[in-house]
Amino acid sequence: MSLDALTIRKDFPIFDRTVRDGKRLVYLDSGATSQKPLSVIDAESNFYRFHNAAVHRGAHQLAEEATDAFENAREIVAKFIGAKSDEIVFTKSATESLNLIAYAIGNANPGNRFHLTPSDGIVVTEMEHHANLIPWQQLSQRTGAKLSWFEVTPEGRLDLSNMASVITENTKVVALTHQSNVLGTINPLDAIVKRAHEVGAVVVLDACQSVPHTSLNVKDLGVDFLAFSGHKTVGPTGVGIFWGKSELLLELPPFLTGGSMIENVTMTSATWAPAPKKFEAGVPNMAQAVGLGAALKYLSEIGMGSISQHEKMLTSSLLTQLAQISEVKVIGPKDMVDRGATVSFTVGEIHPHDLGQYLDSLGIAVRTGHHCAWPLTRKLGVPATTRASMYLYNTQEDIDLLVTGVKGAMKYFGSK
Amino acid sequence: MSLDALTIRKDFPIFDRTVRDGKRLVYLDSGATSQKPLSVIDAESNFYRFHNAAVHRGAHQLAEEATDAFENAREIVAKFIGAKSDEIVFTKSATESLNLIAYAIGNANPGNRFHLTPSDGIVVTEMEHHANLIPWQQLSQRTGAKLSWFEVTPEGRLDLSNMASVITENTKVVALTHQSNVLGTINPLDAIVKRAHEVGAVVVLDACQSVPHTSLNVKDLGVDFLAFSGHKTVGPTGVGIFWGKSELLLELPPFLTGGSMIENVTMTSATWAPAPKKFEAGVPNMAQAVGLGAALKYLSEIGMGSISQHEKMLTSSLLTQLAQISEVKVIGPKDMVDRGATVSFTVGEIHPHDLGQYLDSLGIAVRTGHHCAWPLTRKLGVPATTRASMYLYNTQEDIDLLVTGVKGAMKYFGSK
Amino acid sequence: MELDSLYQDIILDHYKHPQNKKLATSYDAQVHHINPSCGDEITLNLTLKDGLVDCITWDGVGCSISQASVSILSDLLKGKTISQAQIIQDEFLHLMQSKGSKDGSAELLEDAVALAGVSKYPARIKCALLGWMAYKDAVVQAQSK
Amino acid sequence: MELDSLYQDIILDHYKHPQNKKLATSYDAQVHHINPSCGDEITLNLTLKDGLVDCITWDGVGCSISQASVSILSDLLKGKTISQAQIIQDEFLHLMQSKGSKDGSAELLEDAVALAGVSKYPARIKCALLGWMAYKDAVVQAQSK
Ligand SMILES: Cc1ncc(COP(=O)(O)O)c(C=O)c1O
Ligand SMILES: Cc1ncc(COP(=O)(O)O)c(C=O)c1O
Repeated sequence: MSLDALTIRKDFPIFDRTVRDGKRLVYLDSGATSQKPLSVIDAESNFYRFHNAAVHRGAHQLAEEATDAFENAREIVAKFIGAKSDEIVFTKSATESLNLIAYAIGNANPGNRFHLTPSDGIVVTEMEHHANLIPWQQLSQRTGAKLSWFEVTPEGRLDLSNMASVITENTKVVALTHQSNVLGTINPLDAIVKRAHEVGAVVVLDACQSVPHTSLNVKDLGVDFLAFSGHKTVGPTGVGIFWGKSELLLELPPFLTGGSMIENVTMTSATWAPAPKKFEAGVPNMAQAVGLGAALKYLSEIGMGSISQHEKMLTSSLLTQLAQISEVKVIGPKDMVDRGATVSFTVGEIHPHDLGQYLDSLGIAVRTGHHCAWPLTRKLGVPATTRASMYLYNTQEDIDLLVTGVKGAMKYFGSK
Repeated sequence: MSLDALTIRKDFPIFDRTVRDGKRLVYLDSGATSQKPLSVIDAESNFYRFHNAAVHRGAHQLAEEATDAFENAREIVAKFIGAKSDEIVFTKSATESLNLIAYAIGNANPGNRFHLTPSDGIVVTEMEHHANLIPWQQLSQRTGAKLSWFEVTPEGRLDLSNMASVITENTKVVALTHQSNVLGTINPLDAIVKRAHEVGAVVVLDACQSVPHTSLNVKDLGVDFLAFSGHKTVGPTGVGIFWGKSELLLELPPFLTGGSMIENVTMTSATWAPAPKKFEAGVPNMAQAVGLGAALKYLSEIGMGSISQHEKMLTSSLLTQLAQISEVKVIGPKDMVDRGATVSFTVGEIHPHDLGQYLDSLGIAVRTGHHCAWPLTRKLGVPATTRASMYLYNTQEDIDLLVTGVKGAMKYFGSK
Repeated sequence: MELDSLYQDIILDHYKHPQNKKLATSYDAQVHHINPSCGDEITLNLTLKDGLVDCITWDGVGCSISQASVSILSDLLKGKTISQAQIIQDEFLHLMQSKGSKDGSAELLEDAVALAGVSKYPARIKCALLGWMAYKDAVVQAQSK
Repeated sequence: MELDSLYQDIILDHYKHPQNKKLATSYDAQVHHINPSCGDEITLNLTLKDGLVDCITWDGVGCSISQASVSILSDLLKGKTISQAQIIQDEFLHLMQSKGSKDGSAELLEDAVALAGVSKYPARIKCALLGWMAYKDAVVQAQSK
């Protein structure tokens, strides 16, 4: 069950290179994007080398093979999150997936269950990534539906004390993140899903930071729509997933329109194919979908349980070591309860940018700034933080080097 | 200046394989998607192997390198079509690019030059791919703006005789294809652009079938927006281009919203970064953008002039040979005037699907059906056609084999 | 030739001489089905009587596979009870999904076993199923009248 | 250490002891600039007088580079003619775009040459330019009054 990160690193070609004049790459920025194992890189290449053709469109052998590879990837994704194949839509990114939902809802006409009016409400949280906030702001502006949100406590948890007044009888959509990309906080879904469904609202889950790190099943979660990105889950760039319950996809209007998503077309009107095609206009990102299939297969073979456990070990070590440095302030949960392997912190008066630059000079890659969750960092009074985010290929040594680096930075900027 | 297709084929790994029990692959479906040279496959792989990180977001070395590679690709694309770098937006496909324009226009508020009302008009043509038709139908439905179109003559040309009554003083958008993906027809742009600009309309060009095949400069074309797909231009899947004139991008509202496209964000509002970022929400399709850069570099090195000339030679040969078979009816221009290397045809009573299947059994890949331009094929009275589309890696032998195949099919289905 | 397994004589026969290809003027249900990826279209009229398939007529355009398949269906199901027809339908669907691994029951499918070769060509399965899906829809509509 | 070329003493000095970091209550133009990729913010107040930069004051939050750069700028441009300031601005911009290949004119840039090392770190150039862009905007606004 336990995972040998040193062996795993051998699967990832990027760790063969060094950075900043020969330093070992200590990659602690997987929350932004993950590195790719050779099997994923090869899956994408091999699609081009051997099977490249437009899926669903040709009657020739290459087109058959390409379609097979593409649809096989869809099945892998479905299995990975416990969904049905035709509930899985390939998008270019989680950002597109979330925009898809918001725009598609905005396309709903009166009579459609998704149709929004100024008397309806949309609920988000204060810890959303911009990708799960701005699309809803925009939808609110387009439809007049009121945007409200759950606040975040100083500890970096959702404040659900006013659940009933945030999710009201008028709420139609509740959109929230599964795990904060800044704080690492894992949000409790059960009570929110229950309340949302009570009032007839759908729940949209931004699972960007959970799908790559933990075993998850959409049926158990109880949510209605879900989005995640391939590139954060050891998959290729340029591919994301939108999942929705079959019966909801039936009623949800399409978003992007064009080839392959139609049933019939005249000069003035068009009707739609059933899901998932309805939501996949144009020649899809075939090689990337196939690469994502290979990525989830890779993760499954290692075992999501082992990955979670490994990340817990690293996170716990990092939190413990950081707690011993009095200048370090961890932003977000300081214990291991309901938190993932993302740790944001500040170090005395050192600006995160300067800290990040110092760490970079040692070969340590972290992210600094507001992490695309500006309302959250502002709320917590830290316009910018330094964030370390761990994944299956990180080692105890990576954590130790980070901690040593933080101490070094304190010396470097303090003595000068 | 002349091009040796046999040498070029060696750059494309897929031609090392065979199809249908050892037959040489005769790939005549580049209009659907093109094959990829090794340099493109490697560019994408090498991004993952050596430089993978989230662009624009990190202060570490990998992020710097990834940003460099990504922005360098943008410059290559800009140069390829004679545009400025910050006019180039990476999308996932031409379909997304065209939807982007239509949705962004739909997002324009009163006062914005793109704002549409029921007294405005949108003009398309009868030969549009669904990707450049349905988004405009939908925009028309959302805004009330009237959709009208140029008709297609029996010869497969745009009927521009009623120019002034189709593009009226109320027209705000004229969207058309540069080259028909069914007929090969190249549309004359000058008169249309002139008339559109006279009435203050913007011209949106679907350049999916022209950018891969001919040297083109957006300034000379005079259009305002342009879209094409990477995968048809020997580039990766999952990447497309949206180009717009700087001064128009300034006023055009964004489409997808989320990370990296913002200037400032609060819980209730957001402001936008300047183009191109304004239109690139989220972690982009970095590896694919870099692959597209490699693709355009590959094409430039061979020379777009040589490619056009080679395709003309093949097309001319195919048209001549098909003209000698009395059962064959070419749909679209039968001569070489203003036409590209896409030839659609029917063969007696043989249904295109059956013809395509027969050709496939010989290793010849063509496309059959309505080619995502159903209103066009219906208008021309051929619900389905067989389409051969040529590219730089096709040889005279490919054309000869196709013609032999057509004759074989006539025997096969005729004698039975 | 491998292709012959797809284009069996029976299929080309039905294609050239389609059965029941003339829409009856009276019917219990009329359905119109399209194969959006290629544009093939079929209109199918169905009449039921005393739990039996009384009459299937159709019109359409499309490839040999789609047209032959509906022609065979219109012969095969006529006179069957609705539940017998259902069993035949299921058997046909299984055959189509078999990727070339099954021959299909000749007893149940009669002429339709000639379509077995289609299952090896994934892009063509939809062609073969077009008429069958139309029939399936028509039965539901006719019964709910 | 390579990093020392970025974090020169002058920069850290300005960072720790920023000059003119107290917004004047009267001004010809006030601008607020943000670096959206990291959240650094600067408010800059500008007063012109007889074609001279009379007074630049500012407030802000951000990294050492962005804060030091605006601090240096506020010292450097004060008392210069608007056109002299323009020449200095241009030189600074060139220096930032030089990818480490230039030292910058010490005569023109004075303390600001200490920022030369930034040009080797593409992600940080925006930090160094934040205050300069704010100033550029402020001049336009002040002049158009
Ligand atoms: C003329 C034309 N427009 C638009 C498209 C859509 O391009 P894509 O499917 O790559 O988005 C295509 C190709 O499918 C095309 O040929
Ligand atoms: C929580 C969360 N939501 C959404 C996104 C957007 O994902 P992407 O940029 O891949 O579209 C990210 C990552 O950037 C994220 O961390």
